[in-house]
Amino acid sequence: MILDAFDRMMESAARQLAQRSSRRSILARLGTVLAGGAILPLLPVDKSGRAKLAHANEFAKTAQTKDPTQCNYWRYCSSDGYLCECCGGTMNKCPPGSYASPTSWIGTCINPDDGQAYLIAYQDCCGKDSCGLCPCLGTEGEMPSYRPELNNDIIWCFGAPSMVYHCSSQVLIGKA
Amino acid sequence: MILDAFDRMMESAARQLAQRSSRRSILARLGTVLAGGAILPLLPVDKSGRAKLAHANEFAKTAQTKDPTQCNYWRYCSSDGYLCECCGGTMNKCPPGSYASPTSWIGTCINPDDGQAYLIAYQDCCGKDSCGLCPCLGTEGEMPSYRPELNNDIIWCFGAPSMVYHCSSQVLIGKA
Amino acid sequence: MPVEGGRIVSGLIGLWLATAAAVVQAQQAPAIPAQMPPAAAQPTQEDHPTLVLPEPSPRWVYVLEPVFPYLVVSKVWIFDGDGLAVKGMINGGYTANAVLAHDKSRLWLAETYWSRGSRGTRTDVVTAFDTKTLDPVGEVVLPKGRFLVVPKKHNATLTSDGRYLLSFNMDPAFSLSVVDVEEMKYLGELDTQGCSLAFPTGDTSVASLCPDGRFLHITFDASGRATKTELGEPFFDAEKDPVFEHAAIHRPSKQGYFLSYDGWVYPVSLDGMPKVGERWKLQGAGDEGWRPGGWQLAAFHAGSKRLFVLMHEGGPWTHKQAGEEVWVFDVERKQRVARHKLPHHSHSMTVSQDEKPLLFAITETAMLQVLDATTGEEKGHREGVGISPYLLYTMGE
Amino acid sequence: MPVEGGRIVSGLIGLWLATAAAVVQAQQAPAIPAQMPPAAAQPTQEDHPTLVLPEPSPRWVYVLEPVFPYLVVSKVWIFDGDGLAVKGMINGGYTANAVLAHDKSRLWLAETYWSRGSRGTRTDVVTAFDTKTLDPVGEVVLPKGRFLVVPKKHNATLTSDGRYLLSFNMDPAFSLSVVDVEEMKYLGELDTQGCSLAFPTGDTSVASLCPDGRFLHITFDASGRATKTELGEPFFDAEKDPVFEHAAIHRPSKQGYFLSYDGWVYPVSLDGMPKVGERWKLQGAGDEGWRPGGWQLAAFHAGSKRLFVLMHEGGPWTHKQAGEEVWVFDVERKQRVARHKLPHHSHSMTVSQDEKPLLFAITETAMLQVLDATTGEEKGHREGVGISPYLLYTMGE
Repeated sequence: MILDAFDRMMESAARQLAQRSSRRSILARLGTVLAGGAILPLLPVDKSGRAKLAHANEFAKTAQTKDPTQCNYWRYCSSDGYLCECCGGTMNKCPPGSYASPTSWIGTCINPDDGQAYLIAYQDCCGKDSCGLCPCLGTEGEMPSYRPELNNDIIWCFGAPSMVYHCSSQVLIGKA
Repeated sequence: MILDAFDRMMESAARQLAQRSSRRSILARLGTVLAGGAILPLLPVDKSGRAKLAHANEFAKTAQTKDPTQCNYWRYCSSDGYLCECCGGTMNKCPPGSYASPTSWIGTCINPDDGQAYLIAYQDCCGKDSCGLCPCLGTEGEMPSYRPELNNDIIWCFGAPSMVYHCSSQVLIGKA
Repeated sequence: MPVEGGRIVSGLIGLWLATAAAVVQAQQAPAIPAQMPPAAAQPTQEDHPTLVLPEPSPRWVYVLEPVFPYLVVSKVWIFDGDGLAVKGMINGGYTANAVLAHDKSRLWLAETYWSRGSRGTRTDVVTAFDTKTLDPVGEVVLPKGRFLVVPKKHNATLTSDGRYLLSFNMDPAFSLSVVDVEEMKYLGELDTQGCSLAFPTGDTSVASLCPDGRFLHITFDASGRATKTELGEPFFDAEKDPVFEHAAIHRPSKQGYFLSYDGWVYPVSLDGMPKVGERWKLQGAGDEGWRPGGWQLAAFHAGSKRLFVLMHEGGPWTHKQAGEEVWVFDVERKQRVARHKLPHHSHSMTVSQDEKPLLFAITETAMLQVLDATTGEEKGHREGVGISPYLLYTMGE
Repeated sequence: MPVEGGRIVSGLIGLWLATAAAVVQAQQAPAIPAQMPPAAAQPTQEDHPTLVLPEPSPRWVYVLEPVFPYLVVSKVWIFDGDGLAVKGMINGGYTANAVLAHDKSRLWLAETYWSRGSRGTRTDVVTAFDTKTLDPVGEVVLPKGRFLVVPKKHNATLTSDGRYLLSFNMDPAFSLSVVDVEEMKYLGELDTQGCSLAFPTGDTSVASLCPDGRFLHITFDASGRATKTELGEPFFDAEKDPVFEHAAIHRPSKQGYFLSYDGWVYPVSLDGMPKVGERWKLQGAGDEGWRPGGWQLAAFHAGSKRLFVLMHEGGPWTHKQAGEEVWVFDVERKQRVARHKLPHHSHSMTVSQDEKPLLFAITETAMLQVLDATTGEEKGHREGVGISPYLLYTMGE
């Protein structure tokens, strides 16, 4: 479930990355930690990043800002899985006894109230069996799992205390 | 689930017991094995044994001898739980990979074809999670769990290789 | 607020460091993210903490489901009775039993696991959960196992001072496992001599029900050994009209109401050796054909001295049939004071212990209903409370 | 036949001895009843053995369900395609993947457990089940874990000689865990350099799909170490029209058909380094608006050289929508030869490999349908195949 448009942040982030840090230096740093072995690839991202922004626009047409228990709440433009909002948590707090994966993919959602695009971190809450409530499952822009950064079937709890998926949350990073 | 009319055999069995073996000697033998501590009590059984036979008669009125996947198959007069017949086993063979509890309760069922009463051993098959198919759940004559020999909520896998209940089977002992 | 490039970059690095850390952690027992390197945090404008509950409200309900037919994964749901929002969930093992602490700080599960789901090595445990964080905060292994049965409320209980949890066991020898939940330590087994279940009667004592219709009462010491065992007189006919296991028990007032299949009410004082009062009947003139029935079919509201019972129309041996109505009795006058028609027939029911009590009832189709316990007015319902909810618990009961 | 009193008596004694034996056994790992004392047997006129299956038929189907939302308990159902009787069941762990042996003797599950159900210590294993007894007959721990994802068929595979099982892993480093299933021994990890999944290509080699649309091919030695790694050329546009993970793979003939979201068919020879043939399209004139889609959406019947694909009418990004029809193609002529309308829309489908093949299809409401794969005639269906069946396997595929 879960993993979605990690790439959405890439269009702006990659631009900023280019200004401040070379991709090679990040990979080198990673290499040190991992001691070899490829992990989730950073590339290619630009094209699908643009494609995803188009989807965000599509989603925004019917999005609302009042009821976060509905799949069309504005922040959920790239959310796949059970809404933490329905499971004893909120869009940005994990339900009691579950813990956010510090890793996340990032989406760009448009808030229909101000028409602005915002970066949203889709940090899953992990450590309990699936909540089972309010499944919001999108497939727009979704890719097979050999492109994991765009696949929503993966249990995206890497780095959380447990790899058991509980629910999906949606944390504001800031304006895109 | 499962545990049912263990007492049905008691009316005849207790009679025969009285002829051949004193109740005390059996308990003494058990005592040796258990080194103290009460286990499922043998008494009282006679009254409810008679009550149960009345139920068997009631069950037999609508029982059939053709389709063992239906709850009204004649041997199931005291069966509670998922029918092994539907789970890859048969009424007297455990489904592959599950194993009969060597302990059992016993019922007296009437075969409508010959009008005779037969003793049936309800030996559960254990070692896999519940089969989930063909639940046949009777409550006639069923008692609370402080009378375990008459309660059908208990996981009756004592003595099987695993205490995980899979399904209920119904093995012919012989004519009552 | 515009996001600074630097924050995004460190977020990216954090992402990869975190995943790298996961590689290291994968084979270790889970722990709280304190082990994550500081750079692992994804910088966000909002924090992303884990929600911590306030002290549980008496108007919350804890719903236990064994999850048929996936019995190795039971579940506790926590709902706020006012609005039926999910407050949280707890995952349990095979046919778990729940116990709530008197001081509301803990929920314990007596539960069973196998090392490979439904196969492998069996382990029986009492697990302590913090009722605010819902984290497991301790575990005690039950070396003699526990009674495996479709969950019944009185398979486990807590002594009056809240120090000892007693878990009924039939392996198939009958006993009560004693766990010191303050020290989180297993003390031993109390032989119940063929009697079953656990009803609280004091700080260091417990009662069980015997197959011939009497109570067994055991007093034990701080080492978990029986110091005194008393056997009462039969107070009901276990052959003809047994009492339901799901008596309405109110722990703080040490009062219990045991109901028989036919509808007799046995008031029992559970202060020390149980004392059974004069019995009276649920049904009066004109109530012919009505019977108590269901699973958790009775509840007692101590403040108003009201007994609530699930009732249905049916013949003998319909003792597990879902209730069509809840009948409300004044236990002092031994009279019915209300009949609440249930919008949906329910097999289990309880009431909250606050001054304006709520009545919770669950259906065999996994719907939770809330009624005003006094007026019977429907206050709401919620479908899809798992697939097989069985038991209801409230704080202070 | 009248029962002799003596037999009944010994049965009674046997009952109690057996329960006593259970006391002793309770804390041990389960074992076959050989440990029971001889007197434990309940004397019956009929024996009560455990049923052992014959050698699996090519017309049986193995249905894997992750059991949403109870993901820690997956399940494999085995049905006879002729009549849809249950042949047996196997319980698995978190998001298990299944692999069938070429010689039909084994079913392996790559699965994940936690010591306390959904919490505690994580253990990843490959478990071997005997396909006749359905007993677990061996276990290999995967020390580096496995890829946790809604089950996909090509997360695990078997080499051509049946000796090595390869389990894809993303922890989050990408690799293939190599298990010698003859010795039941873990050998090590093959670095897939960011490529995913496992497609069989020979006795000691395996292919993965890379994010930029090419194959990675790894040859390894008997110690599980990579001896050669080859990278192919991109054969599809991974940005604009990716291929589904659920390619139709026929292991014995080493032939695969990879389908793209838009409906292109890429025939691939999986004999050593994958060789991609000329692509062709599922849809022809008049097929506008039809797309392949679902979960396990394609199957290949080697005997008749027919490719079966789940098709639906829908727009872009409907690649997971359930199929309304199964389209049948002659892969040599690259032409559609039949359109089978499915009685119920299905997200996964496969065909048996015998001469008169059956087509199995499962719906999102847990129904299993059987059609004559040649004529499309409905041969039966069965409701309630658990709650969330996802994948279908047949012997010889």
